[in-house]
This record gives sequence, C-alpha cells and structure tokens, in this order.
Amino acid sequence: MDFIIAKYNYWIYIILMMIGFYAMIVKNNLAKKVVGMNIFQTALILLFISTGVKTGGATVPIVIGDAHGHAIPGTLHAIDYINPLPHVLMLTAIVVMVATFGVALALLIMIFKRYKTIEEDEILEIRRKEAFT
Amino acid sequence: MIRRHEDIIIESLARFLTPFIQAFALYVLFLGHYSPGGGFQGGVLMGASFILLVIAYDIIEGKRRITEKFNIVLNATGVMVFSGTGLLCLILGGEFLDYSQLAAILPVGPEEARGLGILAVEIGVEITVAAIMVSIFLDLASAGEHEEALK
Amino acid sequence: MSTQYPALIVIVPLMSALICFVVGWWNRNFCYKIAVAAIAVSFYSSVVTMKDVMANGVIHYWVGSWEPPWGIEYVVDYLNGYMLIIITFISLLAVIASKKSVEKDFPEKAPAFYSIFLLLVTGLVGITITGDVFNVYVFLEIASIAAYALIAIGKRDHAPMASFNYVIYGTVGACFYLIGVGYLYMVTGSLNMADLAKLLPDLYNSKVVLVGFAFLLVGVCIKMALFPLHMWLPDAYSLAPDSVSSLIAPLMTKVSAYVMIRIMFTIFQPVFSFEMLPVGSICGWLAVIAIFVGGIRALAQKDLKNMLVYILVAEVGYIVIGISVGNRIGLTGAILHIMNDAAMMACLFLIVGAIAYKTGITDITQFRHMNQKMPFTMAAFTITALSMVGLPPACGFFSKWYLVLGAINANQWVLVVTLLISSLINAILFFRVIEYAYFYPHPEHGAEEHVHATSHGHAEIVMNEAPLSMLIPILIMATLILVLGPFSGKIISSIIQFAIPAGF
Amino acid sequence: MKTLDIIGWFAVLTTGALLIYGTAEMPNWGDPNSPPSTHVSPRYIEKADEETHTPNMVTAVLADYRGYDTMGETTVIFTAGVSCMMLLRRRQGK
Amino acid sequence: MIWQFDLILLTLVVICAVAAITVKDLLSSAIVLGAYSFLMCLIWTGMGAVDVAFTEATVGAGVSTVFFVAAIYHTTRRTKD
Amino acid sequence: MEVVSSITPLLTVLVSAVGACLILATGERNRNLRESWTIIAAVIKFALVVSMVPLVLEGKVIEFTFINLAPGLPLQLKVDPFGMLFALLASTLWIATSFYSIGYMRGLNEHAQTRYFFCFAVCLSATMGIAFAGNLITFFIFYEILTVATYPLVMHMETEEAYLGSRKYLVYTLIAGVVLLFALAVIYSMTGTLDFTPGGFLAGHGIHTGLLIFLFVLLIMGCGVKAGIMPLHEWLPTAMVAPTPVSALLHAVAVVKAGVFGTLRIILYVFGPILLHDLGVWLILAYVVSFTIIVSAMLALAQDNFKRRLAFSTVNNLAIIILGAIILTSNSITGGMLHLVNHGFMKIALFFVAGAVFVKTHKKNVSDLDGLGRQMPLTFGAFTICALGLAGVPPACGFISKWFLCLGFLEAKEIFFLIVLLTSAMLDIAFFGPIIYKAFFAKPKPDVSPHFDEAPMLMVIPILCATAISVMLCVSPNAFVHVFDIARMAAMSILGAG
Repeated sequence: MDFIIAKYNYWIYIILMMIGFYAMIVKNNLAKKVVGMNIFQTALILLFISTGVKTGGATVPIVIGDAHGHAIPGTLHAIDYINPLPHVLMLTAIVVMVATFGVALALLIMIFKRYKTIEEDEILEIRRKEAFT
Repeated sequence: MIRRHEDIIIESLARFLTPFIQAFALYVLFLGHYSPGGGFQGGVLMGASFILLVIAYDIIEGKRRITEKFNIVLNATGVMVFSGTGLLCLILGGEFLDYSQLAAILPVGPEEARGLGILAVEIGVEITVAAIMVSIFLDLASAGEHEEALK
Repeated sequence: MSTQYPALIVIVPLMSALICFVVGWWNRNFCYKIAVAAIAVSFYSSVVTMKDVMANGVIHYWVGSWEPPWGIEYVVDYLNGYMLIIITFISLLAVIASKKSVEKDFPEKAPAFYSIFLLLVTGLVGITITGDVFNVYVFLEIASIAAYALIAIGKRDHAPMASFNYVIYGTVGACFYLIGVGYLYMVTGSLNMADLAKLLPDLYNSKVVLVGFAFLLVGVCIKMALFPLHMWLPDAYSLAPDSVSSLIAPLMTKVSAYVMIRIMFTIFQPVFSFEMLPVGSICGWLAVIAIFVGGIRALAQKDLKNMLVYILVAEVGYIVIGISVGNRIGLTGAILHIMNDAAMMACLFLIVGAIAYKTGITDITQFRHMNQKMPFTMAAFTITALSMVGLPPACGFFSKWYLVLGAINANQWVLVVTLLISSLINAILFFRVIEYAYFYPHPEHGAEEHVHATSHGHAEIVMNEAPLSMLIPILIMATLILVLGPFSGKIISSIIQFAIPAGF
Repeated sequence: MKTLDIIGWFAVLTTGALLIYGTAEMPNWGDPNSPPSTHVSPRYIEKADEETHTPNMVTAVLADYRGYDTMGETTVIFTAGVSCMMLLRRRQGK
Repeated sequence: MIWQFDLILLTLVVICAVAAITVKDLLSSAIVLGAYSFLMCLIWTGMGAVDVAFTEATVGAGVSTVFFVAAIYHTTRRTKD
Repeated sequence: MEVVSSITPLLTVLVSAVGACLILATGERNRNLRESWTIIAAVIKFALVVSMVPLVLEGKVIEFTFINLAPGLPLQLKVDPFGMLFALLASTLWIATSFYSIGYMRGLNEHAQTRYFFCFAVCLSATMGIAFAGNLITFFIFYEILTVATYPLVMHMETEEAYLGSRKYLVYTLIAGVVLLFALAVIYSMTGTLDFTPGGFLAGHGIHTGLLIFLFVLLIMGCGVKAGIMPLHEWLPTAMVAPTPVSALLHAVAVVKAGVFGTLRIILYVFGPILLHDLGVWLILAYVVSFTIIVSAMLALAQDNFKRRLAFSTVNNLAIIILGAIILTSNSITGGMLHLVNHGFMKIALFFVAGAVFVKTHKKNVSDLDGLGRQMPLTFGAFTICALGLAGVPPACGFISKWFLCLGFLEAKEIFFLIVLLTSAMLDIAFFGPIIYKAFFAKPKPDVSPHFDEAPMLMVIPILCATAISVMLCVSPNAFVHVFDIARMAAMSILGAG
C-alpha cells in the first residue's frame, strides 16, 4: 500500500500516458489522434513535474528575499525550494506540444479539404479506390 | 471562416477587455524576474487578446488591427531578438548567449547584465509567441483563405 | 574559448531562416541565395571545426559560458564533426538542386519553403552538435516539425495524410525519447551526456535505468524507422516533394542513427548495451527483417521513388547491423555506412528529382532511352546503383565489407548471409532500372520524344539534360561516391577510429 | 476488432507494463534526497539570484542557464507558425 | 498540500482524459480537453510548478482549445469513435 | 625476391581507362578518332607490358600501392611472373581484337558502337588490374568491375535472347562475387592479410580444417563461375548471343581467363600445394574438372551452332588448365600456365573465324558451312591450324602445353588424369574435324559462291596474326617475349617456396 501511495503520481501518469497512446494508435478519427497526442504529452509533463517535487516545507522556486526580491548570497538552501529544472524543461515541452498541435491541426484541415472526411478507414478506402482508377 | 454577428455586448466587451489583457501580458513579461511568468506566458496572453478580438468581430477586423506583413515581421523579429542577443554576446567576445558580456556596453556589472539579457530574450520570446499564436489562429480559423476573408 | 565556429554551424542557418522568411515576403528571389549562402557558411564552419578537432582534440563549447552540467554545452568530437560535415554538405547540395523544382512546383511558397528548409538543417545540426540529452529533444522537434511541413506540401495527392501519419509516429518517438530522458534524470539528476556517462555505471542494475534506456532506444528507432516501426516512412518520403526528399531521406534516418550510437556508446557504455542487455541480438534480428522486408517491398514497386524509400528502410537495417554486432569493426562499418549511404541516397533522390523535373517520369517502365535523354544523370545513377549493389570501387562496397567483417568477428553468420543476399536483391532492383534505361530499344511512337533518323538509320534521341543547378550536385555526389570508396581506409584511420569509444 | 487494433492494444499494454516495471524502483515521490534534488539543481536554487540577478529561478534557468534550449523552443514555435502558413495559405510573398 | 484533494484532482484528470477520447462529438472533445488541461494545471500548481501551471492554463486550456475549435470549424464535428 | 616500386603497373591499368573516357567523349561524332583511341590505347598498353618483361625475367617483382583500404589491406598492384603471363596474353589480344572489332562493327553497321568500345576498354582495364592484383581484395575489386563492364557487352544486341543471356550472366557472376566476398571477409578476419604469396599464405594461421575446406569450395565457386567449371558453366553458352568480338573477349581474353587466372591464383598463391595436399581437396577438384573436360567435350559434339560449339570447347580447355594446376607438379603447372596463353591465342582465332563467317555469310550453324573453306581459304586455313592445335597437334602451340601437362601427370603418376587429357584430345578432333571436313570437302550449298571471297581485311589480318603467333609459340616458345621462361619461373616460385 505504501508502495502505491508513495508514487501515486507516477501511476496516474502511466494511466494517462496509456490513454493517450491508445488514442494515438488505435483511434480511427484523426482528430481523436490529435487529442490523444495532447494527452500523451501532458502526461509526460506530469512525470517530469513529479520528479522535481520536494516534500517537507519546500516552496515554489522563487526567491523569498528583500524588498527588491533579491536574497543575500549564501542564505539560500536547496532544501527550501522546489527543483526548478524540470519546470524549465516542461515549459519547453509545452511549447513543443502546442507547436505540434498547431501543425497537426493544419494538416487535419488539409486532409479534410482533400477527402471530405477525417476518419482513417474512409480515407484509406478513398485511396484504395483512387489507386484502381 | 469566422463571420461577424454584430452582437454589441460581445463586441464592446471584447474591445473593453483587450487593453487589460495586453497590459497584463506586459506585466507578466516584465515581472517574470520576480514572479511566475515570463516571455512565453506573456506572449500567449498577448496573442490571446488579438484572438479574442478576432473571435468577437471577424478576421477582417483582426487583420485591420495587425496586418499580415506586420505579423510576418513580428514572427521573425522575436527569434531574431533572441538569437541576435546571443550573437551580440558572441561578437563582444564571449560564448553564444553569454549575457555577462553585455556588461561591456551596458553601465552595469556582469550579474545585472545577465538579468537584462534575460529580459531581452524574454521580450524576443514574447514577440514571437504572440505573433505566431495569432498567425496560427488566423490560418486555422480561415483555413488559409485570408484573401477571401478580406473580400 | 578560441573559436566560435561551433556556434556558427547552428546559428547561421537559424538566423538566415528568419531573414529568408521576412525578405522573401518582399522579394522571393533572395531566398534561394540566402539559403545557399547560409548552408555554405555552415559547411565551412563544420570543416573548420573538424580540423580543429583533429588538431586539438575534442571541443567543448559552453553555450552561455555555463559550465556543464549546469549549462548546455556543444561537444564536438570526431563522430560529431564527421556527421556535421556530412549533414551540411548534403544539405548544401540539396538546397542548390532545389532551385528549379521549387520554381516549378510551388513558386508562391518559396520564402516559407526555404525558411523551413533552413530550419530543418538547423534542427539536424543542432541534434548532432549538442552534448545535452534534452537539447537533442528540442532540436529533434525543430527538425521533425519542419519535416512534417515540408512533406505535406508534396505535389502528389496524398502527401498531407502521409505527413499526418508521420506527425503521429514522430510524436510518439519524440515522447518516448523524452520519457527515457525523464527516467534517466530521475535517477541521476543530470541531463549532460558526459555527466550521465559518469553517473550511470553505478546504476546499471536499476530498473529505472533499464526502462529509460529502452524508451530512449525505441524512440530513436521510431525516428530512424527500424523495421516494425517503419510504417510511416515509405509514404512520407515518397510523397514528399522531390526537392525535400533529397534532403530528408538521406539525413533524417542517419541523424537518428547517430543519436542511437550516442545513446549506446556514449551515454551508456557498451558493457551495458551489449553484455547486460540483449540489445545487440534484438536489433540485429530486427535489422535482418528490415533488410528483407525493405528489399522485397522495393521489388514490388514500379515507381522509382517508391522503390528508393523501401531501399532506405533496408539501408537503415545495414547501419543497425553494424551497431548491433557490438564490435569495433562493425561499428566502423556502421559509421562509414552512415556517410556512404547518405551520399548514395542523396544522389539517388537528386537524380529522381532531376528526372521528374525534366521529363515528369517516375515510373521505371517508362525509362526507355533515358540514357540518351539525360546521359550525365544516368551515368551518375549507374555509379550510384553499382555502389548500392556493393560493387567496388564505389563506396558502398567498403562499408559493406566492414559490416561483413564485423558480423564475422561477432560470429553472427545470419547477419553475414543477410548482408550478402541483400546485395543481390539490390542488384536485381537496380539492374532492372539500368536495363530499362539503357537497353530497351524502339521508342514508343507518338510519345513526346524528339525522334529523328540519323545518317546510319538508327533513331536518335535528343539530349535533354537537367538544368545545371541540378546536374552539378548530382555529378559532385557521383564523383564523391567513386572517390570515397578507395579513400575509406584513409577516412577510417584519420577520423572514424577516433570516433569509436576508446577501449571498445 | 481489426488486427491493427490488436497490435495497438498490445503496444499500449507493453508500454504500460514496462513503465510500471520501471516505476517500482523510482525514488519516492517528493523525496528531497532523490538525485534530481541533489545533483544539479542545488546550484540553480542557491546561486541563480546571485549569478543572474533574477529571483525567479525558473526564469533564470530558462533564459540563461539553459537559454539555448529556450532559443530552440522559440524556434520550434516559429517553425510551427511558418509551417501552418506554408501549408494553409495559398499566396505568400510576391 | 492536501492529499485527498490531490487524489480527487488526479481521478478527475483521468476521467476527463477518458471522456475526451470517447465522446462522440469533437466539439465536446475539445471542451473536455480544455477542462483536462485546466485540471492538470491545478495539479501542477499543487506541486509548486507555478510557471508551468501558468503556461498550461494559457496554452493548454486557452489557446489550444481555440485552435482545436477553429480546426473543427473547418473540418467536421462528426466522429465514429 | 627483389621488389621494385614503379608506377608502370598503374599506367598499364589506366591506359585503357583513359582510353575509355576519350572514346566516350568522342562518341559517334567522329568514328575514326574514336576507334583510333582504342588502337592507340591498345598499343601503348602492350608496350608498357612488354617494357616490364625484362625486370620480371630478372626475377624482380614490380609493385605499386595506391592506398591502404584498411590495416594490412592495401590496394596494391604487383607484377609477378604469373600475372605477367596473363597481362601479355590480354594486351596482345586486345590489339588483335580492336582491329577485328572495327571490322566487325563496321561490317555489320551495328548500333551503340560507342558503348561497345567504351565497355571494351573498361574490360581491358579491369583485366590488367586482375592480372597485376597483388592481393585478393584488389583482385576482387577488378573482378567485379569486369563483371559490370561485360554486362552491357553481352546485352549489346538488345534482343529478348540477349536480355535473358545477360541477366543469366549477371546473376551467375554476381552470386559468385558475393560468395567470393564472403570468403574474402572470412579469410581476412582470420588471418589479417590477403596478399598473394607464392605457395600460399593460409597455412599456419590455425584455421580449422573444415573451415579451410569450406573456404576452398567458396573461393573455387567464386572464380569457377567465370571459369565455367561444369555445374557453374550454364551462363556461358547463353552468353553467346553477344557479338562475336565480345564472345572472343569473353572466351579468350577477359572473362573466362580471368576466372581461370583467379582459380589458379587461389590454388597456387592462396592455399598453396602443401596445404591442398594436406587437406586432400585437390583430388576432389581434379575429379570435378575431369568430369567437366569429358562432359563439355561431349556437349560440344552435340552443338550445331558454331559459336556454342566453340563455347563448350572453351569450357573444356579451361578445365584442362585448372587440371594442370591442381595436379601440383612443376611440369603440370608450367603446362597449365602455358595453356592459359596458348589457348587464348588459338581460341581467339577460332572465334574470329566464326565472326568472319557470320559477317560474310550470316551463317551461324556448323551444318551450313559446307564448302565455305574453298570460298574463304585463308580464314579456314587458320581455323584448321588452330583447331588441330587445340587438340594438341603441331604446328600450333597447343602441342607444347599439352606436352608439359602430360609430363606433369606422368611425374605425379596420375594415369587416370592422363587418360582424361588424351580422351579430350580425341574428342577435340571429333568435334573440330567435321567443321574442317565440311568447309573444305563437302559439296557447297547453292548459295555459296565458288569464288574466293574473303572477309574484310580488318578481320582476316587479326585471324592470321593470332594463328601466326600460335604457330610461333610452338616453334620457339621463348622467341617472342619469353613466355615459356616466365611460366617456368612462376611454377618454380610456387614449388620452390612450398
């Protein structure tokens, strides 16, 4: 039980990742694939954020200091703040996510213009028909 | 294609909100050093303000506010500011993106120069993100038919 | 830091992409020149960097002057420098050759096209030059997104669908890679390759490291299109515009192969990859299947470009065989084959582009009299084909030689036999084309070919060669294919043997 | 159910199983002594303000220590924007 | 951080994810995806990742949803699965 | 053995490659210039080869190394007596074939002549490379170039039959190449060297006996395809669709001789007599080639197509050469090497005759030759001398080589193989006899004019020259370029070292 409680974030991340992955490769609707892609990437972000967490009084990674916000050098301790590195990485990952999302949607529109559908099996059917004629 | 519905409440609300969102976007950008936020979040907000206008009015209005060529220039300018800052550092004799070199041309010490360098690149990020968000939205919302939208 | 050239390799194409995009909005003709100039500078920088590496050893360039593992560093060693030269050189030729076909296929998209083209090159060199695992992911995404877009504008009808499939597979691959990075980060707290290499040996028994390694590898294999994960490749590459496939096809898979070598030999030690895990044998078997599946599917194609992309699937198998045998000679062969295959694929795709540009023909059965219509192009094709078949003195033979030697040293006889049989499959594939192009007489009547009788009664076909901007890259590439072969010993003794991790 | 679906399910379940297998030995959630909290990040927390004059460590790391990543990120979004434009718009430039 | 609250959020996230890929209307899917992103951003705030949460709130719940709706506008809402 | 470093071997190889480029550059525009390139290259090549003869006779080895392909694996040319022998044969015959080709091609007004002459020159380049190859990898490289360069020549006619023939040729030779490559890789990874050494280099590396036998089989298969050893000869008769000069090239100069040359290199310079004796495989190979000798001679009897009959005769003679080498006595090796040269001269004359007949009368079959001998007396006179020479009858040089073979067999007390040799000589007479008889004594067919009507001079002169050299090599084997001495030296170097 301890095993499950101590890592419940990780279990949720695995579940989300499997859901996203499932949608990406099994779903027939292309838009659903894109949704799955989004869920997949978000789950990944959850994984990274979870690695940075510190329990035991650590706070957000912004220095608590004087009126200007700056702290006296040497007074900061790693134990007091949450690890900022995963956050940085994930900011990048979110950007990548939205960029991929945008391109995928643009492709979706192109595909719809061409085939008038975004169901994969119907598209394959159209392609097969066109290959014969 | 987004059509205009001439709904006075939505239109005036959007027009009313836009400056506030933009101000907040700038706030997020400049306070990025001291609080959550920074170029990326600010940029998305900035972009969102234009997107709001476009949704409330239509693409024609949106393109009146931010013309296509201006958008194109902004797109590239942001990344250019970022990499240009880096290149400036390189020209000043340091490594690429070594902002402490900016102290040579700014009246501050290397640490503060780094802080200012961060601000500079955050501005670059903000510009690009804002412009690109608008650009992607316009492309998606019009399915690429800007010209038709303008007719 | 004495030299800034490593930074220029990446920065110049990147900034030129921005300039190109803006300038192109006002005058479209500048884009091509900017792109060529930018990649030429990048190529020059990589040559200088490589010389520096050969003179002074490994270059560490700390971006932002933060020492690793806190900052990001460029690490240019022999393997890197070698890859950078290959990438920039082939990009240079590809961009030079792209001029006419861009003008023909999508002139109105030229600014965006060249901008994305440069971004793709940026992504590829960025992946190669960096010494940070997360940075690899970022540049991988730049390259991938650029590739999605470039593939989707293909003239052929189904390109967007192929590109969409590529988006899905590519994202899965990149995400798997990122999961692997996350797992490694979780147990080491570091993202720097050298630092990881130092920290990981103590953790080799950890399940987390094992899973991380597996995900890294699977992610890279998707990007590389190793056998069961290759489904996206044939469609995507064959439907891409000709000017794009001559860049993407030779380089994307090779760069992924480079990342694979980095993962297996730099981040992890061969001890882990080969002795603690059965990676070698799994990859070896997959490569064998890849070679046969690629070869057999290629046999079924009538379209030259479709044939080439299936051959590409098989060629990936070669490189993986070299990596998976797990000895020095095999790895030498793999690294050599990265170069040779990049050269051959670039040449073949350039030729396909040239032929399609000039005659619009891609169907092999319509290649009659191609040798008279486009003699230089077909001569280059013949040289490349012989190289693909593995006939000396073209370069394909030499990498195959090392691969075979490596497989023999590892006592992997199945791999040896596969390599040998696959050259026969390649022979059938390419001699079929050569036969059609050179030996089929009787031009079809009513076709648009300019046929007229000459003095001695034989029909002669007017030469209709590709424009110089296409022909010169093709000829350079073909010459290189011939020259690189005999010089491969020199390349190995001066570069590749230092690129292989010491003590392996 | 199509064969493709079965392969898909198989892939999903394999991936999940592999992840669960790996999770068993992960450091506990929020452990302040886990390697990510002790190896590289302490320097960011303790020195970022001093070295870059930026109290928000995330910003400092994002734009300075790993500024190159961020440049890559910006390039990614730029690439996406140009891609969308190239894919969807008919007319570009003159 | 209250772990019960956390647990509820995580459960909700999973429910939203499942809903987003099973619902038969793409527009609903887009909205549910927005909700999913928003819940995710709450979780991250709980973990102290304020910057990431901020970004996710603007991007995931905001702009992405708008993009998705815009794209659906030009394709179709219909889906078979 | 003293080693001299010189660039001449490289020049020898490059001459025809440069010639090939010039031919291609000249093209159809100026046919005389194009063909003069061929002649010039051939003459220069011959001069270069001959210029190296004195050095070889002094017992020196001329060496040239281009570049190291890998540690212990140089791309190297080395002129030793055996290579010299082959180079002499090839360069002499190239001159003859060049003149003959011009006559033949112009006589028939063939298409794609530039391609023909280009490939021809490349072939010769590759043949020189094979002759002078200093190690197996260099040998292999030129061997594969030869394969590729002959493929368009076989394909030349561009008929359905030609496609089939050339495809078959390509399949056989490429598979052989792959097998050879495999064996090479194994040997290299076991021994770390591939240099040809008189008396063999494989012994003493601790390779398992089974593997050695396997390697021997692979190598012999690899070279045996081109040499037409019996179960692998299938491509040879089908490749007869090629134009006659090509067939002459295939059968007398380049391809099959390269195969035989390679086989001899493997027997004598890779494995070596001692190792082969220890392994006991020599006897098996000897039986296989004996089988080839008898069966091919019988098959030749059954052929009506003139060129196919000659093709089977070639298979027969090649097997005789290999038999001589594999018996592994000094005399038999000398005999085998001499027969390599002698058969080349005689067989090329025979093929030239077949081509001359075809150009003149468009007749392909033996049964149509009735009375042609009286119409073309010079041609058929040469034919008679050479055909009898192949059977071992003086005054053509087949006599000398067969004599030494017989001596060798007696020396080794291998009476069975002696009988095989003599039987094959009988069969030779049996299948050449009818041709001679028909040509001179049969009643002419109605379409044969009774007047003297020789083929073009460009074709007759090469025939006469080849015949003259054949006769001269019999009368005085050492007169011309010391062929006999060179062969003797090669044989002695192998057995001396072993």
